[in-house]
This record gives sequence, structure tokens and C-alpha cells, in this order.
Amino acid sequence: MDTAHLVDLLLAVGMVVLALQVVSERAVLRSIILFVVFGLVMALAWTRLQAPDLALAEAAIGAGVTGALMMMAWRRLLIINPDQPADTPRGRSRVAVPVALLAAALVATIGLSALNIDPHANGAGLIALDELTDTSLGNPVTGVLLLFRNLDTLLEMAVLLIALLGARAVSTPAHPNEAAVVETSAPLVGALLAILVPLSILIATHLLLAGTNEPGGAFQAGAVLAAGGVALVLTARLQPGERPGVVTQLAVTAGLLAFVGIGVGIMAFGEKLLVLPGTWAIYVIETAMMVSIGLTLALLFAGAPALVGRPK
Amino acid sequence: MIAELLAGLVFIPLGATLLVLLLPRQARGYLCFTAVLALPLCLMPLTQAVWADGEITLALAEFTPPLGIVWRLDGLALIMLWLTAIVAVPVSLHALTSFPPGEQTGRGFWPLWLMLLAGINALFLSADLFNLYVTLEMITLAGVAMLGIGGNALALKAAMRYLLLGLLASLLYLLAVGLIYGQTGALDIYLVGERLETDRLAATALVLMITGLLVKSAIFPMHVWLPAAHGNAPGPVSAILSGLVVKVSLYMLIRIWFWMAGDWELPAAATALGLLGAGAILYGSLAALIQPRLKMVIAYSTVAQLGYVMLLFPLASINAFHAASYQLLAHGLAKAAMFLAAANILWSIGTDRLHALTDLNRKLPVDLFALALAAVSIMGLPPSGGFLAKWLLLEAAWQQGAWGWLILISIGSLLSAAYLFRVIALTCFHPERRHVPTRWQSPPSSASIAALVLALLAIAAGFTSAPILGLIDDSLPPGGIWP
Amino acid sequence: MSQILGLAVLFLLLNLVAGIWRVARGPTAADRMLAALLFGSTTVAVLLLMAEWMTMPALRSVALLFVMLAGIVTIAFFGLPAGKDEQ
Amino acid sequence: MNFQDGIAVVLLIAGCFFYLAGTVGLLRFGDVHSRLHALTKADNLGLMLVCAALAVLAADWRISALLALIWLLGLLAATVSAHLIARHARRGWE
Amino acid sequence: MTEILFVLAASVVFGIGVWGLLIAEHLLRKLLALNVMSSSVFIIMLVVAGGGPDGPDPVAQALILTGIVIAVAATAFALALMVSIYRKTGRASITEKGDDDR
Repeated sequence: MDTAHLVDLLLAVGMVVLALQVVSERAVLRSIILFVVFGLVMALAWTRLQAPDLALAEAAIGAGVTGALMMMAWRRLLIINPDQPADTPRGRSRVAVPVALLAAALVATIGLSALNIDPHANGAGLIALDELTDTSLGNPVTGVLLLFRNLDTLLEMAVLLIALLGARAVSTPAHPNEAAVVETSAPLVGALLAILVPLSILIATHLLLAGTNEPGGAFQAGAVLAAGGVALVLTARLQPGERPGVVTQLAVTAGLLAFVGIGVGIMAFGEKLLVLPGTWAIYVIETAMMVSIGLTLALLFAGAPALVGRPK
Repeated sequence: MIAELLAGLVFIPLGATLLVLLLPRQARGYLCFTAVLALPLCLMPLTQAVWADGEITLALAEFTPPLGIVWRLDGLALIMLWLTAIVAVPVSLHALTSFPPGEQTGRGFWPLWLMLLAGINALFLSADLFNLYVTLEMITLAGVAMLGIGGNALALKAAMRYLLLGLLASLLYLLAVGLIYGQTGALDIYLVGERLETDRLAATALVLMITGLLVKSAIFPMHVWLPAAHGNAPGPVSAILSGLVVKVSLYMLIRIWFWMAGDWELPAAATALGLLGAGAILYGSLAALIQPRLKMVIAYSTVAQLGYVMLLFPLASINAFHAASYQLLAHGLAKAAMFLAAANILWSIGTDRLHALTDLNRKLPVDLFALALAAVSIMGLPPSGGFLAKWLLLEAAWQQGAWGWLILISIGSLLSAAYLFRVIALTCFHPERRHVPTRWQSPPSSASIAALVLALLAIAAGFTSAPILGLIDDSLPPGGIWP
Repeated sequence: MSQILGLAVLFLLLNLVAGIWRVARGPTAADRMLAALLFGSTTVAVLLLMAEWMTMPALRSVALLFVMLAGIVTIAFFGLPAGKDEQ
Repeated sequence: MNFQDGIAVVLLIAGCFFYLAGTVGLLRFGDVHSRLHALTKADNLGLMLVCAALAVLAADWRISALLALIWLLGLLAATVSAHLIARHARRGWE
Repeated sequence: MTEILFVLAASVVFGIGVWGLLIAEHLLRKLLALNVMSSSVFIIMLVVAGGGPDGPDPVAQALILTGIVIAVAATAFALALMVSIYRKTGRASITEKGDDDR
């Protein structure tokens, strides 16, 4: 049992303990913090499984954005009704434990028996690797996402847009005491923002450009941008606006516009559907996707159709 | 030329959504309506092509399976695309008045509706397991979001229950896709069908996948979320959900059962699916008998009618295949017509409680006529499309001497006749229950015409069976267990 | 050398487990946020050590991301009026 | 185990020691404020030492610059968070 | 060895997620349980897909990356829906007794 196995064992046990804590904890706020920590441990698990792309995605999207979204949603419930019981009663479902044990056992047998089957001779993964050589990309995952199976990525951007449109369509008029302005008097927060927000833009562009050859890409970069946006919304530098202007709408739909524009527009030049002409197309699409993902997640976080700068 | 049309099916509604978000307010309604009208126009030449030389395939980004994604258009997919296009036009006409593009609810409805259409068309074209997952998520999210428009408390809670069950079902489906990919290294349904050998692991993956899809298509006993969702949905949304969204996962189930696990001998599982269908028919019909509200009756009738499609699995024959696809088509048309009519009734007298719907035949003649016509098709009375579907099903059961299914189908038809006659009787033949409705607003004529058009199409489906059944004949699954 | 790096990673992960105990027990919300801060810096150190130990240079950008998120999640926490039992 | 590795090992052990100190402080100290001291100071020093050890091992200026940036960000995050936690804790009791 | 450990851990986490989903009354807790479950499904997907010398199967990684983004989109929408339900009904839970098909 050399150190590698011990590390894996510790991570595995950590995952299980944290999952149990997240689910069984009575206070919702505590569960959210534990869920963020669970995201951290998941990111470490992805690194142990030699998948840095997924570690990056889990850290940026899984732990960061999802944690922030849940914290904001819980906060909104608190603002509406401050004497919200912090801890929530647990349902008395007798069937829960046996069903859970059955599910765990089923998945365990599947996972273990799936382990010792050797992958198929010419599986998609192997083909992806040697198709990658004659593209200009170095990172196979970005290759699959943007070149080989790009319809999935396009429709996934559509799912993100639907989530935003749905959140707008479903929102009921805000509760009166929700309009309370966030207390922004903390002195140091301004300084931290002045450093963190430009840095998040810098790191996002770094991840985006690095995405072609090493782990990174539009999704992780978009999530980092969203994190910067979240910080601005929280400290009321960006406040919810009423009607989304053309600029907001353009930024939110930029990813899809670029992808559909190039992917379908290419057919006018005689190419097949969704064939990307060159690396420039990949960069244009990835930048547009980064902008849309960042803004969409920030808008979903703020729970408002638009974001406007702080009135002077 | 074919590739442009296939692309048009998915990217015209998607592009229209993007334009709707960017354009000023005035041009929105008409842009959306023209985008919906463009779909049948794209489908006509495609039907010609499929009619001429069978299945059309288009490798996206020029990468063929196992790596790339392939769009396949065969008879069954074409029929489902036609169902979507035919239902979409009248529903959009109805939505022009119930969700006016200028208003707040309209601004929410139209982008989601166009995105839903893009997702549905992308799903019917795709034959890739993971791509089906992504499009299914698109459809579920758009459907739940539309259900929540207007913010009535019951609809919001039903939307949340639908969303949670939908996400759980998608997770099971995703796990199954991961397992199958781990084993076969491929995601295309046909390729997976060839490479998948029938060991215990593949069987577990299939069970997970089928459970997920059964939950999404609200087959008994996983139908809990459907009545509250379709019964409380605003205006045309219940027509969209019952007419189209619920059929999407059933179509996927048929694709996976016959195209992917085609040459597996699973008689036990097939009868199990048939029994679930039987449960759906009986439970749905009985529950529909006791519902106080018109839209809840129609919602439970959806649960029942979907049960008939499940009978395709135990009676796996050419006739059964004809019957199931015809049932999907006819039920889609008739159910959308009924929900549009119900929406008009609810809109005009403010409630859809059956006891309040007295002597509507004088006030809402067109809607009542549409409701009656659609009921004829759901009941399976000649000459409607529903009748043809049930007739083919009876024929299939008769050929195989499956008396159990035969009796079940006839009982089901009787029950559906019962709960639908109850509705017709209450609305037309009870003059003595003089309950003057509190408010009265005649619905816009275009909304009533939309319901009537769909109902007439449901009846007309009974006559145009030859071309449709011909299309299905040349797109039978490769498995070839066809007696 | 890699043996020592492995041991260091193991040691820091044990610190993480201690932190989990504080999150579970910590009486006030501030304690919980404290522990979450501990996780932030420990995970960054673990990631950097792993980058060297498993020779995966990409982990350094993951660590960079973590450090940035730690700052933002802390701000996220403070816009939050404490719940009932948190006082 | 040449000279370079030697330095790295020493720095690494020191770093781990400070992390241990931070964690022990977190668990043992009485109230939030004292725990704050332990945590922000000790952990950050630990992070610096670990970054120094890795910089020595990597012996490449680009990686060292990245490690320095990560440490500075850690320092920034720790200081502001400590301040916010302290204000939050103090305001919580009024 | 690493894979076996993580598959077992992921299966237990999946079971915990199912248990959490069934017993949770509050909608936020149900979403937490769902997110925990999807993380465990992703781990199992990656491990089952196996891998070559230079890291796990890239197509499986791409599928999981798409899955993570869809999961965050669905969660964000579900949270917005939960807040609307709370504003409308004053309760963040949908398991009242017998209000299903009123």
C-alpha cells in the first residue's frame, strides 16, 4: 500500500463522508458549504483519475458556480422570510433506506464488473486520438467537443440558454423586502474586487487560449468569468436590471450565434454541415461561448433578466 | 440539397429564437410564426427523398460513427417529424392569441417554444445515444419552463415535480449510456446494436435506460407527475406537452428496443412492458372517469392512450409496428385538439369544472365540435385515425392469437368511450342543470379554428393510411424478428 | 523524491479531514467559513504537490483557479444574513 | 538526493509543519478570533513554503512565477477573508 | 487499484444521493442530493470507459464535461423555479398531502 493508494483511499473515504454529511445535515447552509467542499474533493478525485480537464471543470463549475447559485437561492429564501427555519425536518420515508442500498449495490456491481472488460478494439476514444493528429489541436477533449462531436456542444449551449429563458419565464414578481440593497460598506471588499475581477478575466482568457493544447476551454473559462460576475453582483457593483438591453441579449446568445453562424453558414461555401473551416473558427466560437456562458451563469445567479452598473 | 433541408429542420427554429431575442418587439410574433410555417415546407422535399430512396443519412462534421454523430431520417422519424410540424402550426396560431408576442407571457413563451421545436426535430433526426440525451434535456427543460409560465401555484409545483423526476430519469439514462459506451466504444444506435453482446452488464444498462425513458413518458406506475402537469398547464402548453413532449421519450424507447437491442430474445421483458401498458390503460381510463375537471380528464386520458403504444413490445409484428406508430400520430393530433378546445373553454368561462360546462354547444359551437371530433378519434370510432390505430392493434393481436391483449384493447376502448361520453354528455345534454357561468368572454376565432383544424386532421388521418404505412414498411428495424 | 511528495500529499489530506470535523461541529457560521477557508488553501497546496508528483502541469492552472474561487466564495458567504441557528 | 532535493525536502517539511500548526489551531483554540490567527497566518506560511519547495524542484522561472502568483493570491484571499470573518463574527454577537 | 476504490466510493455516494432524494423535504436538499448523484455517475462513466497510456478516453471526458454543464444549467433553472414556488406558496417544498391532482 504505497502512498498513492493511501491518497486514493483517503479521497474515496472523504467523498463518502462528505456526501453523507451533505445529505444528512439538518441546516441547509451547512449542507451547501459541505457541498462546496465535496466539489473540492471531487476535483482531487478527477486529478487522481488523470483527467485534469474534468478537475478544472468540476472546480470551476461544480464547486464554484453551483455552490454560489445555491447559496444565493438560500439567501433569497432568507430575505423573503427571515424567520425561515434554518434546519429542515426530514421526511419519514420508510422506503428510502432499502431503495438506497439497492441502488448502491446495483451501481457497485455494474461498476466493478465493467472494470474488467477490456475496451473495444476500435473504440471512439482511440479513433479520436489518431484523428487529432491531423487537426491543429493538441488537447483531445477540446478536439472531440469542437470538431468531432460539435453538435453536442452546440445543443448544450442551447440547453444553457433555455435554462436562462426558463428562469426568466418562470420568475414571479419579487417579494417587497427583496429589494433591500446589499450592504456594501465592507471596506476591504472593494480592494479585493479591484484585484480579483480583472484577474478572473485574465485567467479566463488564459484557460481559453490554453484550451487548444492543454486542459482548459470555453466552459471552464466561462465559469471563471461567471465567478468574477458573481463577485460583482454580490457586492452590488452590478445590480439587477429590469429589461435586458440588446447588448445583454447579444452577449447571452453570442455562443450560439457564432456556432450556428459558422457551422451552418459554411454550407453556403459548399462544405458539409458543422465542419469548422479552420483554427480561427475554433477561437471565434470558443470566445463567443466563453462570453455567453459567463454572462448566462451571472444572470442566473443574480436571478434577474439583466445586470446594470451601479448608479453613480 | 438534402443536407440543407435537414439542417433547416433544426436550425431554422434555433435561429429564429436567437433573432427573437435580438429583434425589437414588433417583429417577434410574425417571425416566430413564419419559422414554424417553414418546418412543413422543409419536410415536403424530404418526404419525397425518403419515399424515393429510403433512409437518408448525414454525417455531421464529416466524422462517421463510432466517433462522429450521424443524422438518420427513415420512415418512423419522418412520421414523427410530420406530427410535430402539423401540431406546431395550429398550436402557434392559438398561441398568437393566448400568449401575444408583445406581452410579458408572450416574451417568455415564444423563445422557449421555438427552442422546444428545435430540440424535438434534433431528437427525431439523431441516432446517437448521447446526442439523444442532450436533446432530451433540451426538451424537458423547455417543457418545464413553459409549464411554469404565468406562475399559477399548482402549475409551478407540478413543473418542479416533473423537473425533478425528469432529471432523475436522465441520470439513469446517462449512466446506461456510459456503461454501453464503456463496453462497445460506440454511441451510434446501429453500431452499438452490432457490437453489443448480450451479457449481464449490457442487460443492466438496458434496464436502466428503459426505466429512465418510462419515467419520462409517464407510463404507469411512473405516471405520477403527468396529470398535475398537463392538467394545470396554461393554454396551448398542455397541448404541446401531451401532443409532442410525452411522445418523444416513447419514440426513443422504440428506437432503442428494436434498433439497439433488436436481436436480443427478451420475451419476458416484452410482456412486462406490455403489462405496464395494460396498467396504464386501465388506471388512466378509470381515473379519467372520476376527474372533476375537463383538463384532468384529458390528462389522464393521455396516460391511458400511451399504454396502447406499449403493447407494441409484446406483439412485435409488422402490424403492431404500424399500429404503434399510427397511434402516436393519431393520439398526438387528437389530444392536441382536445387540449386546445379545453383551453378555449377555460379561457371563455374561467373554469373547466365539468359541472359548470352546461349548454356550451350554443355558446362555443366550434370548440365543442372540435372536442367531439377529437373524442371520436381517441375513442377509436371509425373513420378516425384512432380507429385505424386500434384496428391495426386488434389485427396484430388477432394474428398472434394473443387473446389477453385482444380483450384488454377492447376493454380499453370501452373505458375511453365511457369517460369521453361523460364529458360530451355533461357539456351538451344537461339543460336542467342551469348553472349560468359567472363570466363570459368569447375566445378569439383563430383559437377555435386552430382546435378545429387539428380535430379535422385527426379524423382525416383515418383516410390517408396507405402512404404512411408504406413509409413504415421500408423502415422496419434490422432485427428482422418479423413474423 | 516522489515518495516524499506522496507523503506530503497524504499529510495535507489528513488536515482536510480535520477541517471536515470543524465544519460539522463548528458552533457558528464564522467557524464553518473558517474551515472552508482551510480547505481552500490546503487543496491548493495538494494540487500543486500533485502537479509535481504525478507530472501533470495542468494541475497548476486548477490550483490557480481554486485560489481565485476561495476569495470569491468568501465574499459570497458574507452577503448572507446568518440563518436562525447561526447566531 | 542531491543538494537541490535536500533544500526542497526541508522546505516541504517546514510547510507541512505550519499546515499542521494551522489545523491544530483551528481545532484547539477557544473562540473564532484566535482560530482566525492560527488559520490565516500558519496556513499561508505553509503554502509559501510548499510553493518555495516546488519552485526549487521545478527549477523553471515560469513555474516559479506561477507559484508566486498563486501564493500572493492565497495571501490576498486569506487576509480579506480573515477581516470579513472577524467583522461577521463580531457583528453577529451585537 | 485507484479505479476500484473510486468505483466503490461512487456507488456508495450514488446510494447516499438516492437516500437523500427520497427523505429530503426541502427542495434545495433534493437538488443537493441530485447534484451529488450526478457527480458519482460521472465518476463511474469515466472509470468504465477505461483509458489508454496517455490518460482516460477523451470522448468519455467530453461526454462528462457536457454532462457537468447540463447539470449546472438544470440546477440553476430548478433553483429559479424553487424561488418562484417559495414566493408564490410560502413553502419551499412540494410534498404536501394530496394536492397532486386537485
